[in-house]
Amino acid sequence: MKTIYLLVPLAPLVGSILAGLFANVLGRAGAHTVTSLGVAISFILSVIIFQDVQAGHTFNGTVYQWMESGGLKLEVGFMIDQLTVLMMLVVTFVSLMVHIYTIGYMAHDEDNWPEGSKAGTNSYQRFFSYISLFTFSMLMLVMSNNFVQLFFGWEAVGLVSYLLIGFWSVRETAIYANLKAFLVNRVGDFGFLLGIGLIAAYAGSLDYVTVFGKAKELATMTEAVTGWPLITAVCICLFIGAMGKSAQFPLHVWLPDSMEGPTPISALIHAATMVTAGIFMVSRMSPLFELSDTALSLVILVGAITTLFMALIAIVQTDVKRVVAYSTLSQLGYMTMALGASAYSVAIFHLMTHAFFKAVLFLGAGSVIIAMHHEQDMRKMGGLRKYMPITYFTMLIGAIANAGLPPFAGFFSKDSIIEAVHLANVPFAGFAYFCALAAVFVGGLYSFRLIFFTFHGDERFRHAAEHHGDHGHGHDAHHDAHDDHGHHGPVEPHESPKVVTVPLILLSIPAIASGWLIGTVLYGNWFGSAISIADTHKAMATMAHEFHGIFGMMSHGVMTLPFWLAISGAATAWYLYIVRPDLPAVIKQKLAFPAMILEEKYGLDRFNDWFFAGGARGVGRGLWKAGDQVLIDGVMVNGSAGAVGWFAGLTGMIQSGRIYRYALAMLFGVVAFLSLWRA
Amino acid sequence: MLNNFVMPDLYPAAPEIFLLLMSFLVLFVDLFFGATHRWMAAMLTGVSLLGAALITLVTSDAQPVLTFSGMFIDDMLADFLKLMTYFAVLMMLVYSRQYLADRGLDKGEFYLLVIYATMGMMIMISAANFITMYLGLELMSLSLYGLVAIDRDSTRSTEAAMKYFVLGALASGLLLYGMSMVYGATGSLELGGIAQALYQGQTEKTVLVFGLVFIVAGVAFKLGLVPFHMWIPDVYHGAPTAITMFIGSAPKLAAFAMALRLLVYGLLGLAADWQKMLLVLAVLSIGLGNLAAIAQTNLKRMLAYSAISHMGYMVLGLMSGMVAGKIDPFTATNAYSSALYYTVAYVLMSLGAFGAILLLSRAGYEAENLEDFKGLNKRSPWFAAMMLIMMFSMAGIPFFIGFFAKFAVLLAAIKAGYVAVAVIAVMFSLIGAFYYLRVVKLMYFDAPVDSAPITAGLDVRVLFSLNGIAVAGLGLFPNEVMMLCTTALLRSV
Amino acid sequence: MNQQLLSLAIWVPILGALPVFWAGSDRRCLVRWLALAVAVAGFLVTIPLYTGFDPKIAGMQFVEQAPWIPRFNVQYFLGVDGISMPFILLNAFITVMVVLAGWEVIEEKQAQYMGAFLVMSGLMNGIFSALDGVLFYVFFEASLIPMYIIIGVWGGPNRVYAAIKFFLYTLLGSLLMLVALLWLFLESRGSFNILDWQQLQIGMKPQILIFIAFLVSFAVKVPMWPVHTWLPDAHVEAPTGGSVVLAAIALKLGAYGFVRFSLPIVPDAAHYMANFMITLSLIAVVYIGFVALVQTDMKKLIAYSSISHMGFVTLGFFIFNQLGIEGALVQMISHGFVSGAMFLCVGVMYDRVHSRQIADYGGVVHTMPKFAALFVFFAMANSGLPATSGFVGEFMVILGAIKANFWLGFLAATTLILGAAYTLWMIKRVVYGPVGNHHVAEMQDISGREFLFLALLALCVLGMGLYPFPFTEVMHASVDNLLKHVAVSKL
Amino acid sequence: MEFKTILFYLFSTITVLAALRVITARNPVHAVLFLVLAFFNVAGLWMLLQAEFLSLALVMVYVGAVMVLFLFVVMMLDINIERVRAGFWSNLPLGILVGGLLAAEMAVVLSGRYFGLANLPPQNLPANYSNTKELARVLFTDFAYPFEIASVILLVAIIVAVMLTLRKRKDNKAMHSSDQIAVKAKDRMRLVKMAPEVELPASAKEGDKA
Amino acid sequence: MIPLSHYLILAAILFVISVIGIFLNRKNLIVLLMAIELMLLAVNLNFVAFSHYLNDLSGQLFVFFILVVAAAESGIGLAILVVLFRNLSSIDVEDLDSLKG
Repeated sequence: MKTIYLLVPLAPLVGSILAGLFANVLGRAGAHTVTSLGVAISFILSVIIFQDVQAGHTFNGTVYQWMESGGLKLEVGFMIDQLTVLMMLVVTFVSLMVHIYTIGYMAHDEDNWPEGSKAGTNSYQRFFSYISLFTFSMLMLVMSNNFVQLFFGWEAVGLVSYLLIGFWSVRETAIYANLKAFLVNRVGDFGFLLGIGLIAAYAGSLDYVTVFGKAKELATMTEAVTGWPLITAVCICLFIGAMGKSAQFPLHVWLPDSMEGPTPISALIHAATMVTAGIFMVSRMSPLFELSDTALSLVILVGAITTLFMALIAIVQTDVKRVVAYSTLSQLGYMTMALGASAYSVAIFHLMTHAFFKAVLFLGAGSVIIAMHHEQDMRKMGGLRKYMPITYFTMLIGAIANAGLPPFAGFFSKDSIIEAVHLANVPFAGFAYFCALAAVFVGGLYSFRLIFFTFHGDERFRHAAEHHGDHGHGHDAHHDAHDDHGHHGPVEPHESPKVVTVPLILLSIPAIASGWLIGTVLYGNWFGSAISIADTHKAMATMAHEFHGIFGMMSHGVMTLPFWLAISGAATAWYLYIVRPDLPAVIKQKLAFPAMILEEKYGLDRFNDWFFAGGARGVGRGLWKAGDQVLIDGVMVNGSAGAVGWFAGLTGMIQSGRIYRYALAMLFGVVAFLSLWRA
Repeated sequence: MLNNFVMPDLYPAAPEIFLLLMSFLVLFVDLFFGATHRWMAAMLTGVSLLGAALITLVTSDAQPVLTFSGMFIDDMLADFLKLMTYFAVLMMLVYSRQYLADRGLDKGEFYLLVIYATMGMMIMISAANFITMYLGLELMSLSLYGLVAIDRDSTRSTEAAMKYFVLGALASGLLLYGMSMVYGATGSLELGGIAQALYQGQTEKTVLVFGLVFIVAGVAFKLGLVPFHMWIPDVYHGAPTAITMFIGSAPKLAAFAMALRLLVYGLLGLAADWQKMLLVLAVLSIGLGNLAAIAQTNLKRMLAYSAISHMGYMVLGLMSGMVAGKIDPFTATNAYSSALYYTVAYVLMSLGAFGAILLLSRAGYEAENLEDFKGLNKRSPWFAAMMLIMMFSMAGIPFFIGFFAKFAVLLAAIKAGYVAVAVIAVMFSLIGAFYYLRVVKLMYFDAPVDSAPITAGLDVRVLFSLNGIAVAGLGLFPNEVMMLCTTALLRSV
Repeated sequence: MNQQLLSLAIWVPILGALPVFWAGSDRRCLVRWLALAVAVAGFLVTIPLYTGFDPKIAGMQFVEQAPWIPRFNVQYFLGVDGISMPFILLNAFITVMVVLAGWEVIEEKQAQYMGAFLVMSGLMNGIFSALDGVLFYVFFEASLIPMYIIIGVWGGPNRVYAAIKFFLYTLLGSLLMLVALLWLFLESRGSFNILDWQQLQIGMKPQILIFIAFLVSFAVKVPMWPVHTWLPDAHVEAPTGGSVVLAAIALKLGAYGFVRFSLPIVPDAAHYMANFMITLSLIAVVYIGFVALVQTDMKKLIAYSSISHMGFVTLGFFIFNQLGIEGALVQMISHGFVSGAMFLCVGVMYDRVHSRQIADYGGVVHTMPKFAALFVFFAMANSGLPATSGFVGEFMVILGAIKANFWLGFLAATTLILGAAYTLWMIKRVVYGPVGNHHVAEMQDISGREFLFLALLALCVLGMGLYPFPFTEVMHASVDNLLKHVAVSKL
Repeated sequence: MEFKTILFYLFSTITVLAALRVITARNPVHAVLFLVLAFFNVAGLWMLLQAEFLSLALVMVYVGAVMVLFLFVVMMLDINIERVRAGFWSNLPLGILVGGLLAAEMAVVLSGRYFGLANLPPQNLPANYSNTKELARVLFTDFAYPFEIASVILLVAIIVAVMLTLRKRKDNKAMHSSDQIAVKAKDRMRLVKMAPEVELPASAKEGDKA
Repeated sequence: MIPLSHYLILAAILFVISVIGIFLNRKNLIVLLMAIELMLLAVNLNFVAFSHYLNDLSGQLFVFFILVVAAAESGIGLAILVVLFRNLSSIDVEDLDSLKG
């Protein structure tokens, strides 16, 4: 079985290496074949492992010893349990779908590169290499049995995300976004690493099992220097890492920008898998988090803020991918809230359902974008329903799931979260509950706004055609490529090819149905020992008590507030974008200030650019000019050299060339000696 | 009246006698063959030096021998220093042959004066009496005054000679005054007698220290220590380069011998006083020498200041013989041998550095400005490398002999408890490194201004190369020379 | 044979340089192949050092001892332990890279260029293996000479200033060290044996003075803040190979000095001064990190990044735990690969466009995709990405620092952000984006030779990141031993 | 005060005054003559110290030879006397300061009791004591070595003086032995090889014109 | 009876005068040479006096040799002076400043 475990991450890695290094040899078909094959193998093996785990065979073992120092044994190893295997399934499945989808999506990628760019020649193969590498990294992350490997996967997915966001590296916006993504993630990693460091320092190990075994002991300790309760410090540090990766407020700023990357990776990385790494990590660390209410309340607070406020921004976005992106943020907020409420399994459950429906939404959006020839502005779409029915229906499924309406997957997970938050007894749980409810309404609103805006109403793209060249997505740089493609005049949208639609369909099945597993996943003690919950945190227990099957839940659900809030959100969207399309503009005019705040994303980007980016450069420039150049080099180094030179010049004056001066100097010497020795 | 007269033992003084006789031969040869067979005088001078070396080696005795009524001493130190002196003078002769010929300076007088100056040094080295010390010093100095002025139509040379002469005379006046005081206080002119008198302690300390100040001044003048250094830059600069090379090499050995004989063999009882005086002189020399050298654009002048600082370092060793008010023979020997080693090392480096000027000079052109070394690496990588070795050696960078010289004296100084002085000394050697580096910079980093091929003869080329290799090789294997220096000192009086 | 391995490591390159010099710069082909042969031979003789190394022994191995200057009891005393051995291999390896890097681009005086590097390589091996104070010092200082020449002759427009600054700055430090060495010689009653010195009982005041003397010497070399300003100048002006050797090896000499001298010989002073050292190290990490952010010259940026990374090394040494010290050592090796590779990358671009200004580039990926891939890879390693060697050392030091004091770890970990910020900012401006100008548009992708050395380095970086165990394994015993020395007071 | 003491003070006063005049005299000739005066007085003092030989040698060697040499040179060189004294007064304070310091320090040491009469009474030599004979006896035995050196020094002085100042006059008819020996045949006659004159062909000349 | 110190002080005065002469005189090199002679005279006076009072002949012998050397020295000094005058047409001390710095 160990070989199989090993094969799961290695298969995509091999695919990635082959596609990356032998791009010319393999060609396009070869590249997508090997990578897809690799991921497919992973997926199949994951299913096998899943069954094995179902049979109760969990695993925790070492592959090789990475390093040892100061009594700290650091290893590369796997921990296979329910949590892991669920993640593996999600990752490999979505990844496989994305691989297939990409074959269609990237088919004409050479158009996105300037003429003569050598980077563009093998971009197709490279893209496949990257996403396979990502799959490998993500699998390493989830399968890890220790913090170092976790951190490795953590950073590796960050790297791939960086590479993929900036994939179209001619676009200034893309390379800005990828740098931003990496740096913001690094801020999170900063905390994460500190957390790992604290664990290593106090637990003396970075192995999950050992550390969790010592969790009780750690809970009694305080950090020696700062005096903080240790476990709280550790959990907060780790959670900062999760905030970065899972894009929680205020480290969420990178995610919307990351939409500069090709859509498949938005689906794979920035919706389904990577961004959920934080959620996974906190769940994995549940034995630690459970010991610190302070940390949990921070988690729930951050989650709550993210959920509501990001959802609000989604209302005003006009870029189809950005709407989905903000929706992702909001959904991630839900998951985080669930973590804060100690409902880890719910968070993971939502993670899973969200992976499917958000992948559907993103891939659907991508499909639309292809149809609109890389037009992402919803204001220039509308009425696409009849042109691309498959996309429409799958996206509709995604949107309903996203809004949390039964019986779609999102309903079960989201409703459970709201319930868990409601039941949670950590501080800020009340605030979180309010945010969760408010976000349900907003979620309904933006989800259906997206659908209505895009697929219903006027065919606005026909008016927008004249302005085709104006929107910037790097198209300016290669008009020629466009001309060849012959897309002048009104765009005639058409349904995407099968490689695109098949994954959509395949993904929309779990987007509908995966919620029905709720009974098994949440309340059947399915996770076993993978997740531990303290006795004081009773939310899950209460919910399990009240759970009476999915139909019971649905029938109960339609009578509760969240359902009606979601419905009213959807209704509002219908009213505003179908019945009275003129209203949004009026509302925007009336509520100019709040709208501006939302459009400015609360000014966070501006603030970050000014304070952190600008501030750091200002500090750097100050230190460099004033510290290095003036003080150290100018005064200390060149100053002392100058002083020496000045003295050297002075000696020249002594050596005047006059004999009597010379004689005088000698006599001075004699007289001085005589005086000194008191002769 | 003369029945108690015993013919002095001439055997230990055989090298001096041989050289004197040879000088007459040179005199005659020059008279009869001077105009056409210039090489004969040169050859004879070389032969006489080699002969003297041979005789020195043959007559070398493990035990110190006194002769001429105790005025002449022949010990291993004397033999060693004399051999080094012949060696330095011979190198100088080879280096300067072409230079002098190009400028019409290779007259017979040159060789004669070189021989007499060498003889003066030998006398100083072997002096065991104030009188012989003084006479040796004057013999050397007078010959050198003449040599500096040898290019008598050059204003610069004659000016240098005049300065050298006046200041030298003043210095010997001071030295004599000091000697007279010591004589008055101890009643003896013999170094041994003086030491004896000091040891017995029946002497007046005040008068002795009074005299000591003057003697130290005289010695400091010869070594070129601040503030008795003023002649050095002007004389080095003004004298023809070949003569500068001469002044800058062998006389340092004689001056070292003079310092050692006078201060250690004669006035060891006053060590507590003269050590402090030397300390002041050393620090001033190291400081001023290194500082002033930075401002120079003339290589000879720069080397002059560098000589001042080097002698300062050497004196660090000389002054470190006494530790905590006591003289331990072992420690003292170590300290003096470090100074001796420094002197020998310096002579070797100094010859090389001036040799580089001679190498690049040609008829009607003196390569004495720093600018003249620009781009030497492009003109001749080999010679540039040799000069690089000289410069880094002078700067005290390993693996060259200059490093171990500094190493030895610093060790002695630290052992004597002068840690702060050692720190000051190394800090100034940092400043010193700057100007040596500048020469390397000119040779390697700059484009040549003068692309003329190097016209120096084969002898100069070979000698310069050997000199460079020696500076590097003795840096790799410094032990033998160090041991020689120590042995020489151990086997002396 | 086994007994002369270290001598071989030292003298094969140095003596091998002689025929290279002799071949002269006119016979370029001969010079190159000769230099390569010598460099490879120099590398091959070091391999048995690793294969024959017994990681269980804490003491010195491959010891060679012979009198050198009996007059002062100076010995030709060589030996390596787990701390120094990896650096000899690193050095020999980097030398091969440097020779390859200078293959075609050095047009003037190639024989001297190659020869200088070979000499340099031998001297640096000497530093790492010397167990006699004087021998160490001699190698330490002598290595300045070839570097001075390299910077000065083949350097950029401001090379003279940089070369002299480099030389004097480093000389300043080493001269004080000389005084300390001599003092120790006397204190130990006539021994220059470093191992003897480690047993010496020394009072607190002299310990502190000795520590300061060593500190000045090694701090300049590392370089630590605030004596770091020579490094950016030297790096910017030096030719590619010079920068590589400087960053990859020369900087390690100072850090190595700390573990070989300061810590074991004057442990009490080291403890006494630890806070001071840590402060300086953290200033280096944070301050320099900020300064690197605003650099417009690639080499300067990497130079500052080197200072910042070396701050980790000194930090690791002075937190006195095994993680810290081993982490610092690993960081040194890794930095050898990464910074060397970074400078080689800049060199590759410089050879084509003759500019090091970030603003003169842009969109290099479009013209040199292979190169861009490697460059990005090294940049990632430079910003400490896991699975690259850059991560391992930083990670260990941060863990060690947190173990010592949380705030130290906190400040040290800021490099995660700053390091990524300055490195990737440069990558963004240089590699990505539209093609910046016609110079970039005309750039040719890397040749086979360039690919060879960059790929080799990339393999090293990756290998060390994925499997650092062999590197730390050899260190354990020696570091343990070192820590024992440090723990025992000598008062 | 006995006669010797009077003589001592007389001689010393004149010596000091003469010495002062040496360095202050406007005319170098006067300075030389004052120096001669000082030498004479010191010779007298040496007589008092029973160093008769040296006393006479001083007069003969110095006054008779060296000072005459000085006079020759002074008169030979055309010296602008007006300029000689310029700057003298401005330098005087510094000179007096350093000189005074030196003198004061010397006086403190030398007037100490160590050199007083009690410690070192003057020697009374026997009547038949001959200073010259005694000097001669040691000079040619014990001091033979320095004596020889002294002779070499004089030789060097001759060589240097000749080397520096001997200039061959253009109308000097004296033969130089080394020149005679060095003569070679080719110095006397030179065979000059010249290219034959060749008439240019006419066509070439016309070609030039064209 | 004249004590030794009288002679010594006289010599000291002569010595100081000669020293002052050397650096006070800034115009005439010949006076400089004469000052040096004066200085040697002072030293000689010292030696003779010591020799007399110590009843030791070697002092007088030293004087003898100093006289010889002084004669040789003045010869050489004057020779250099003459050569210098030829080159410089001046024996002004202040004119001897082409070498400095």
